[in-house]
This record gives sequence, C-alpha cells and structure tokens, in this order.
Amino acid sequence: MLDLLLVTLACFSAGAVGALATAPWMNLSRLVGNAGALLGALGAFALGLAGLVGGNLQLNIPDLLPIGGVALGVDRLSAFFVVVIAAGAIPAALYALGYTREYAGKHSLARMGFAFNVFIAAMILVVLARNVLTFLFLWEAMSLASYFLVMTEHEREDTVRAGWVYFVMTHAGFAALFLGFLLLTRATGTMDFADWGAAAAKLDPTSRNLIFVLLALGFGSKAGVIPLHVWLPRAHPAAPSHVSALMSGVMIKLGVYGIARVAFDWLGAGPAWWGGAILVVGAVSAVLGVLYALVEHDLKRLLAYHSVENIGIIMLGLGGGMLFQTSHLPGLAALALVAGLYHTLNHAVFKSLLFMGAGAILHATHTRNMEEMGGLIKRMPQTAALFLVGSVAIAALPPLNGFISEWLTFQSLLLSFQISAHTVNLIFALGVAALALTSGLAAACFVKAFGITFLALPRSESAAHAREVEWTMRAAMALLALACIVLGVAPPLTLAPLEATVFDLMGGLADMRFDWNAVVAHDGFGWVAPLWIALGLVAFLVAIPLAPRLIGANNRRRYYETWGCGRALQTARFEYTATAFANPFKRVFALLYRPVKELDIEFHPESRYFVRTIAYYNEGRLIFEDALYRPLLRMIQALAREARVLQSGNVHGYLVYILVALVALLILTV
Amino acid sequence: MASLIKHIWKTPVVTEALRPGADTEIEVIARHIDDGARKRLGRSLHIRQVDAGSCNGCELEIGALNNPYYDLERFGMHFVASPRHADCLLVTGPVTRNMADPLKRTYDATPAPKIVVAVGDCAHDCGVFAGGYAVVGPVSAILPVDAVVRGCPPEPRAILLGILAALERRA
Amino acid sequence: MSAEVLAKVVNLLSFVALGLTILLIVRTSLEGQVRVFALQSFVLALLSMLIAAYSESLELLGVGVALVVVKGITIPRVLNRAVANIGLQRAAAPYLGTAPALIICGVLTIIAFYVMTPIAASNPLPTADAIPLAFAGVLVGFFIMVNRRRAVTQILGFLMLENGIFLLALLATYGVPFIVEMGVFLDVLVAVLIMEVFVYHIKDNFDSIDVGELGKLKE
Amino acid sequence: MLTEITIELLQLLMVMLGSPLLVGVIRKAKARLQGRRGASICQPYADLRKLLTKEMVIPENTSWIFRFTPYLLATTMLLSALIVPVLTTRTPLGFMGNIIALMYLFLLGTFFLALAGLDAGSAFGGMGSSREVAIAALAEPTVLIAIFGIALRAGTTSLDGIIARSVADPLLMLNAGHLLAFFAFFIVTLAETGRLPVDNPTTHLELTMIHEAMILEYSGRLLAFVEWAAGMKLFLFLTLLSNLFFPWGVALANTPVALFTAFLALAVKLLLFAGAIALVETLVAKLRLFRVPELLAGSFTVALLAVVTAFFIK
Repeated sequence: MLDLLLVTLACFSAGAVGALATAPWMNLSRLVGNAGALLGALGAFALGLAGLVGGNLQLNIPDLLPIGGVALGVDRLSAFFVVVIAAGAIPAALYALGYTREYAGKHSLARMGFAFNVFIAAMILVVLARNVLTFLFLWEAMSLASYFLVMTEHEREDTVRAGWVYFVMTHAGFAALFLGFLLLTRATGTMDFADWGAAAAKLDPTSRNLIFVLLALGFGSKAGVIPLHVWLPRAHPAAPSHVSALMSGVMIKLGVYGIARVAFDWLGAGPAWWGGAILVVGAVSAVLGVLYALVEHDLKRLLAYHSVENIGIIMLGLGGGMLFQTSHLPGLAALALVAGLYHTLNHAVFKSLLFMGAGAILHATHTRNMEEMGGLIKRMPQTAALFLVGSVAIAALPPLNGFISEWLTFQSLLLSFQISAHTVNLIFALGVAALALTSGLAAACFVKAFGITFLALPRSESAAHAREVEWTMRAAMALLALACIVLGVAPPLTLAPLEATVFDLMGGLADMRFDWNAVVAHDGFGWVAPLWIALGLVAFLVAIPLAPRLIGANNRRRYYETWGCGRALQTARFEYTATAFANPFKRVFALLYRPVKELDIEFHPESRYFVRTIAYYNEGRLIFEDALYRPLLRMIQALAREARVLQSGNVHGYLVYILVALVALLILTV
Repeated sequence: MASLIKHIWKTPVVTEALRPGADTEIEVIARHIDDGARKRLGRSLHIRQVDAGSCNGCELEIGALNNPYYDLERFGMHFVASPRHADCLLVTGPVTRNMADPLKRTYDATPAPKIVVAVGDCAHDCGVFAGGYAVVGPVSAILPVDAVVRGCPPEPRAILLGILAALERRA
Repeated sequence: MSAEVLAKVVNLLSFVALGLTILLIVRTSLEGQVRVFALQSFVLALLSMLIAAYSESLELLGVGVALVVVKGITIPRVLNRAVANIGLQRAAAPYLGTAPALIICGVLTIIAFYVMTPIAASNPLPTADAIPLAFAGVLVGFFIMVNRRRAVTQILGFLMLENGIFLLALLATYGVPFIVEMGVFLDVLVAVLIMEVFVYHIKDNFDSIDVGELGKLKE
Repeated sequence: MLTEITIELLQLLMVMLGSPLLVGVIRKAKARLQGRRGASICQPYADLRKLLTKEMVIPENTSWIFRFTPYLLATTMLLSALIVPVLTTRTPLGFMGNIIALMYLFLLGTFFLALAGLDAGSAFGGMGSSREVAIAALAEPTVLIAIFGIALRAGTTSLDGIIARSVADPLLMLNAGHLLAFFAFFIVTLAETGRLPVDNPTTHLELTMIHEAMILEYSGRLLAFVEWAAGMKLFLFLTLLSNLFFPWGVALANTPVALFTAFLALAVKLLLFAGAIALVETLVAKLRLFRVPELLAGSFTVALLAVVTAFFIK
C-alpha cells in the first residue's frame, strides 16, 4: 500500500522533473511528461482499488511541514475519489500524448508537462490529506498548477481574463476554507481530521452553522455550484482540452469530496436546513446550468456549463442524503449518498470523454464555435461514434452509466415521502421536478451538441477539411466510452464498493439490493436491470432489420438530394443553426435569459425591395455574471417607490393589503 | 364548447353514400378505385399535389376532394406533405419555366412505384396559356404522365376518375 | 353510507369546487364564468344534500334546495342580464395574466393546506378532511376579486368567496343554522342586485366599469 | 417458463398488431365526428404494407444515424412492450425496469429521432427536432411529478406494483389526487405522442409541424418503421393511462381466463380513450407553439397539486 503510494508519487515527480530536464528536446519532454503522468495515474488507480477493498494506510512525516507536519491516510472515501481522479487522469495523459503535439513550438511543453504532473499528484494527495495544513497546502498547489495550465495559451487575452477570474474565485474559496478550518480547529482544539467527528458534535449550534457555511462556500466554489460557478465556464474552455477534461471531470469533484466530508464526517449530522440548502442549491445549479448550456454555441463552454448541471445533480444526492440523515433514515441517506457518489464517478467518465471529443474537434477544425461545424460524422466517424456514446451517457439515457446513477437519485428523492414533514416533502418534490426538467433539457442540449456538430453538411471550410485525429487520442476516448458502457450495464461493479464506502462514512447500509443483473431500491419500491435492457436493445436491433427481409419487403435504396421543396441548390446555409435550435428555449425561459434581439437590414441604395444583408443578433445576458447585485438595488429603489404610492385611492390596492395581511397573519399564527 | 358538441351531435354523416344499386357516378368510381387501388398499392394511395403554375382553379376542386362530401380519405387516399411519402403526383397547370426544374426534382424525390396525374386542361395542353413566354409546355413535356384529367377546372369526381385511370394503367 | 365513503366523496366534491374556482381564472367569456359559478353552486348543493342525507338533518336539505334556487338559478340569471345590458363579452381584464395568476392560486392553496391541516385534524367530523380545500377556495376567491378590474367580474369573485365560506361552514359544522343561512343567501342576492345597479351607475358616469377608474375620485 | 414466454409474446403481439388498429380507430372516430365516412379502421395496416413495398429514397448527405433511427424507435417501443403490464401485473420481464426506466426508454427514442431530423440538413427537420426536444423536455417534470403522485399512493414505482395496489383500493376513483395525477398524465400523453392541441398529426404545412417535420425525409420501409413506432408509442401511453389509473380487469394471476378478461377490459378502455382523443382533436385547435409551454406548465401545476394533496389530505 505505502510502496504503491510512493511508486505513484515517484512516477509523477519523475514526469514533472523529467519534463523540465528534457525541455530543450520538445517531443522528448512531451513524451516524458505525459508518460510520467500516465504511469502515475495507473499507480493511483491501483492504490484507489487497494483502498476500496479495505487496504488501510497512515503516513505521518512530522517535520516536512510546520505545525502538525504532513499526514496522509487512505480510507474508503479517499480511495473512491482516488479512483475517480485516476479514471479521469489515465485517459487524459494518454490523450495528451497526441494532443499536446500541436503545442510544440508554440508553448513550453516542459512547463506544461511539469504543471500537469503536479496537478494530478496534488489532486490525489488532497483526498489523502489527514490534517489541516497538509490539506490546505495541497489544495493550493492543485489550484496553482491548474491555474498555470489554464494560462497555457497566455497570448490570448480572453484566456488571461479567464485565468484572472479563476485565480480570484479559487482564492476566495480558499479563504473561506481557511477560515472555516481555523474556526473548527480552534473549536475542537485539534488539527487532525480524524478527531473532528467526535469533537464537532459537542460544539454550540451557531459556530457549527458558521463553520458549515464557510466550508460549504469554500468547497462549493471549487465544485462550481451556482452562484459560485462564474469561473467555471470561463476557465475550463480556456485550458488545453486534456486539462479541461481533468478540471471538469475530476477537479470540481474535490468540492463534492469536501462537502461529503464536512456533512458526514467532520461536522456530522446537522440541522435540516443544511441538507435543504445543499439540495436547493443542487436543484438550482442543475436547472440553470443546463439552461445556460442550451444557448451556448462554444462547444467547450457548453460542456463546462454541463459540469455545473451535473454537480447540481450530485448535490441533489448529497443534500437528500443529509436531509435523510437529519430525519433519522440512515438507509435512505446511504442510498442518496451512493447515488450522488455514483454520479460523481459517471460524470468524471463521460465528461472527460466529451471534453476530449471537443478537443479532437478543435484539433481537427481549429474552432470551438458550433456554428462553423457540421458534417463531421463523415470526416471523423470514430470520434463521432465516441462522442455519441458520451452524449447518450450524459443525457442519462439507458443503458449507459448516466442513466443508472440518475435513476438511483430519482429513487432516493421519491422515497422522501417516508419523511413526515411537509416542508421537507415539498423541497424533495421540487428536487424531483428539477431533476426531471434537467434530464429532459440535457437530452435536448446534446441533441443540439451532437446534431449540429457532427450531422448534415459542414458549415465552414475548416469543418469540410477536418481529418480523423491520431490513435492515442481515439484510444483514450475509446477507453472512456468503454467505461461508460461497463459502468452502465454492470452497476454492481460500482455499487458494491460504494455501499461499503458509505457505510464506513456514516454507518448506514444503503436501502437497496443488487445482484449481477438488477438493482432494487427499498424492497421493491423501484427496480431496474440495465444489463437486460441493453441485451434487449441489442436483440431487437438485430432482429428488426431482418424482419422486412423475411416478409420480402422492397429493399431497393436510391440516394437523392435532401427534399427542399424542389429548391435547386442545397447548401449548409439551409441547415438549422445552433442558435435557431436553442431559440424555443430562449423564448420559453426568456425570464432567465433576458434575450436582447436586434435585426439590422441593409437595403440596396437603389430600392428598398432589394436587401443587401440581414444581420440578426439574439444574445442572452447572463444574470449571475453581470447583475447579481443590480436586481437587489433595483428592488430597494422599487420598495422606496412602493412605499410612496401605498396610499393610492385604488380599491384593489386596499383589497391586496387585506389579502396580504390575512395571509401573513395566518402564517404567523400557525 | 358545449354548443360545438351539440352541433357535432346534430350533424349527420354527409358523405355521399356507396349504396349498391344507386348508380351515382361517384359510387361507380369508388368501387373501381377500390379494386384498382387494391391491386396496385394495397388500398393505400398517398398523394402529393404540385402546382406547376396553375391559376388555382384546379386546386379548389382538388381541395374539395378533402371535404366531408367527397371524403377522399375513405378510399385510403390522402394528401401528404412530402414527396418522400407520396405514391402519386397530382400536377396542375401549365409547367412554367420556374417550376419545370422543381417539378422534375419532386418527381425524382418520390419513391417508386409512383404515378403522375395531370389535372386540368392547362396540364394537358397549356390551355389558354399555350405559347406564353413563361410556359415550358404541358406536364407530359417534363414527366411521364400516367393519366390526364380534362376540364377547366375538372370536377372532383373527374379527378377521382383520373387517379383511377392512372392506377389501372399501371395495374 | 359509511363515514369513510362520505369523507372520500366530500373530498372529491370539495376538490371539484376548488377546481371550478380556479377555472374562473382560465375562462375568458363572462357567460362561461357565470356558468362556472352556477355549476359550483350546484356542486355545493349536492354536497350539502349528501351531508344532509348522512346526518339526517332536514334543514340542511332545505339549505341545499335554497342554494340551488338562489345561487344556482336566480343569481346567474341576474348576472347574465347585467352582462347583456352592459353588453361586454370578454370581461375578465385581470391585472395578472393567466399563468402568474395560476401560480399564485397554487401558492395560496398550499398556504391554505398548511394553515388548515392541523385545524382539520382536530375536527372529529368525517367531512373535516376537506376543510383545507374549502379554505383554499376562500383564499382563491378573494384573490380573484383582487385580480379583476371590472366590477361585474369582481361580483363573481365575491360570489366565489361566499361559496367558499359556505363550504367551510358546511364542512366544519354541518352548516350554520337554517335561518342564518337563509339570511346570508338573501344578503348575497340583495348585494348582487345592488352591485348590478351600482355597475350601471359606474358605467353611466365613467363610460366604463373599470373599477381602477375610481382612483380618479381621489382628486 | 412456457407461460412466461407466451405471455410476453402475447403482449408483444398486442402492441405490434394493436397499434395500427388503434390509430385507425382514432381516425375513424374523428372522421365521424367531422361528418365524414372516413377510411376503414384497418387503413393503417394497408398503409404500412404499401410502404414496405416501396423503395427507399435516402438523402445523400445523411449518415448512418438516419438509417439506424427507425429501427431504434421500433426497438425501444417493443422493449417497452415487454415491460408495460398490458394484460397482466405479472409481466415476466417486468423486472427490467420501473416506470422511470420506461420513461427514459421513450426519451432514448425521442433523442435519436431528433438527431435523425437534423441529419438530412433540411431546415424543416431541424425545426422539427428543436421543437420536439423542447416539448419533450418541458413535459418531463410533469411526468415525474405525476409518477411521484402515483408512488405516494401506491408506495412503489414498479408498474406491476402500482396496478396491484390500485386494484386493492375500491374507492380509487374518489381520490382527488389520483384524478389530478391522471389529468396531468393525460395532457403529457397528448404532448408526447404528438396529438392536438400540441401537435397536429394530419398537418400539411411544414411550419406548423413538430413530429411530421422530423420524418419528412423518410420513405419506404424506414417510414413504415417510424410510423409503426409512433403508433406503438401511442398504444403504450394509452395502455399506461388505462391500466395505471383505471386498473380494473388487469390480470393479477396468469390464468387463461384472467388474461382473456384483461384483454377485453383493455380493448374497452382503449376504445374509450381513442374516442376521447378523437373528441379532443375535434373540439380544440392546435395551440401556438409558444402557448404549449403554458399548457405543460398547467399540467405540471396539476401534478404538483396531486402530490401536495397526497401529502396533506388522506
């Protein structure tokens, strides 16, 4: 166990140092850096598995750091997250072998390789950290390494701006964490995480609440939940795609890790509003994240917004778990937590896959703008197929992995009727609605993402001349696609270790049964057999095309132009654009987007009957970015005004007052 | 809404009946079309109407085929939106220069087996538009026509007869 | 009829009543709204007769009959006449559109549930379960009255409110004594007639029956 | 073992062969309500048979997605036919998934159909898929909340379990929450299966199309499969409506008699629903596309009310 950890770290440091040492020989340094990362990630994977099967590890190096020194340890939760990180890092490193080639000469591959190794190593060590100082140190190291990776293309000013926002946000989060840890340390009088669980239970409510809020803010900003998400859609697309994959697929999960630790380990069960808050935040993040993704036409930023959405789904599971725990239903709490963690792993897999797909497209077409893509399924068929797998998985469609974890989340939320507190029930009901809306919108969004990007005719020269990417990148994606399928059709592989993990964490045995072919939630409340669904799909898909042959149907095919009402030419200009595709949503949710529509028509100087150009803008505004506080101000002013007009001689005015007063009284009296 | 239901309740089925014996032309047609259609396309015929430059007189009559009185649907025929779904092109009007190419494309877009029925005098010989500078010629100049329906405009029953004729020619 | 069945039926009918109250927001034509009101009155009458049958109270039966006569037939007549005289058809002209109004109704309903569930639980009668529904009806009726611009439709809101209160009394205490109920009915009838006249006058003076216009009276 | 297989085969056959008939019945009923004689109720069979005899005209710039989708649509529907308790609450393969899994299977079909709509690169197809996914997405919350309402009453989300519990409850029809959930689910059914007032299945004007616009490019055998799958989807949704909300007659044990009565009961219920849909489609006009969200919001409110009621009122 220990030597495994040491080997892993050795690989990473070798990769990091080697990349710097071989800086002059660009390709060599590229190879060394990424190979080191690959080997290290493999080692980490083994380490995580060893931890999951119950391997244990305590490592204290007192004099490596001041106060407390370095303390590392492996328990099941840490091990699980190590596996998640490795699951993202292995293919990322493999992918980077090919992907970083185009950076050769433009940017320093040595620095990139160094930062890449440090980044992965830091992430792995963070989840192993066992005392405050170690944790904060590694957390900062991780943030800085990722910051440098984001700044790779530092010559582009949007990258610089993104990096700046990222830097500020991540350090605001760090400050919150620092404060929270400080308070907790002072209150409990110890810096070792191990002793917190017992000590924190005896704290007075106010300081516990304060600590919870601070830590939740800190970890939430790393996880990128709304409204702390502003850095995410900026920073992730700016980074090189294999790094985007790591950040979006893995790094933000450390926020989830933190919140899980806080809620179930360090602070223990808290008041109901903790869980309620997490659940509501999750619901909001899920819905708004996917809504923003829908109107986004920059492929990588679209994926980044989907990370916000999926974090929201995970938070639904966590928050549900916390609420169940407060209402003394350990079984359901465990179930919800299992669902959340399962989705954490799944999201790491399919989001990395999708970001790598986006990277491959960027590599091939040199654009991130979906409006310039199209027809790529014919030019890069394998990438297209792999991206499709990722799309189906993230849209939570059976039989892939997104489906099973979202299904579990649904089960745990629906089972909330066992709690007998109306307010909690309503919160859960809204959670159900939010999750449902999210999954529907996610499906819609990936119809757009895949359809506009890969189908029909290419919308630009660069897309028309796209070529399939090299084999390392495809291999990395294939690996992840395979994982999507396996995690989807064979849930026991994940559920068994997760059950143990959650049991270790909070002592509740998840309220479910599963065997090789079926998962059953709460003795027959709901069940699903993804393997059988998959087999059924395959069987029918084989059988149905044969049927017409048997009954002797006409099998003649003729290829002819797309029907355009007899129109002579058929070009990409006739295709539906991403903007047009998203427009219904823009109109339905106009309240959120506040779209500003402009239409400039330039007429021919001779006659207005001849139009030269028509320019149509339909930009949505991001309320959180540019006006989080403005509505507040507006509200205050409005209130002032209202106060003045209180005395309108208006019958309804008075009736309204009566009604409001009545309702208020009722609420107060009860 | 209540009143609407009442109205529906009051209104009888106004479709011309297919009483055996009653030798209304429509009934004869109908029986033929039943046989012809059954032989040819399994009692299901989907029609795509193409206006190749007509004055819309024929369209009015074709539209009448859909009304409750003629009720084309009862013969298993109905109009479809895309030539991909169609078995029969119902072409009206003299073929104008602008419509010649689209007409050809529509024909090519229609999956075989397919029939073409030219409806109206214009479709047959360009009628009063013959020799006009914008006119390419009759439908037969562009497509292989299976049947022609004379008349300016032809009656709905005549159009039905035409479709029947086309079916039988192919059958 | 067993208490359990009665409770179920009462729940259902009260729900229908509440649904009709909310339907008033959706219907645009005045005739439609009047019809909705009449329908609700009939539902209430049916309800009171059922309860009468269950509790073998003759006067409750009487109340039901009176309900049919007064609210089911007479008042709708009067209202329709008013509508015809004023000659306006799409009359709702509410302050809030349908969608937000519906949302508010949902919120009010939930509030009513919150407030009234404990009270209902403390009430021994088998009909008590439906009390929150009746109360929701009251709140929604009140909201309709608030939300309407035109006097006639405000009357409708008022009548709905009145129906809600009647239902509440019916469910909570099997209705107030016969004579009181009669008095209430007469009051309502008179009120409606007065309002009708009042509406004419507003119309004459302002050439519109938009109560918002009354704001001018201030100056 | 043998009985299991026969039962599944029975269900499969009912959905496969029953769906065109259902469509035919609805068309006939509509024709009658409009004072027309209408096609025979077997017309859809004739249409499908004819489509199978025709050649396929495939747009040049489509990919394998376009050719794959019709088969996938049929697949998802047939797979659902194995899960949905059409005749009996003891569906041998019922363990494959509960009602939520079922809804996601339908969503899988919608997903690929929308992709196929984009594949040909025609403006109509794109418009159709954009609208289709929009409506599907907005319908999703109602579906799940309605399911929540049912689960609250039945204490389970397994299709068989729900029916079993419902049969046991004699006063079911007097349960307001139950009826509310039913209304919500009915509206969603109209939306999901592309009926009026959400989508007009008989429209000829591309700009008003939703489902039709996506399949404009299909022809021959592929079109046959798409149409057939659409019919099966309607059949399955109506079966769910009739068996989940009006569970009378569904076989609780797999005896021949019980299955036969279940068959008759289902036939009657579907007939009624067909009539109801025909009536709705005759009475109401198609909603403007951007009024549809209001309808769905309304159905969502109803579903939520059903849940709230279940919480507050016994």
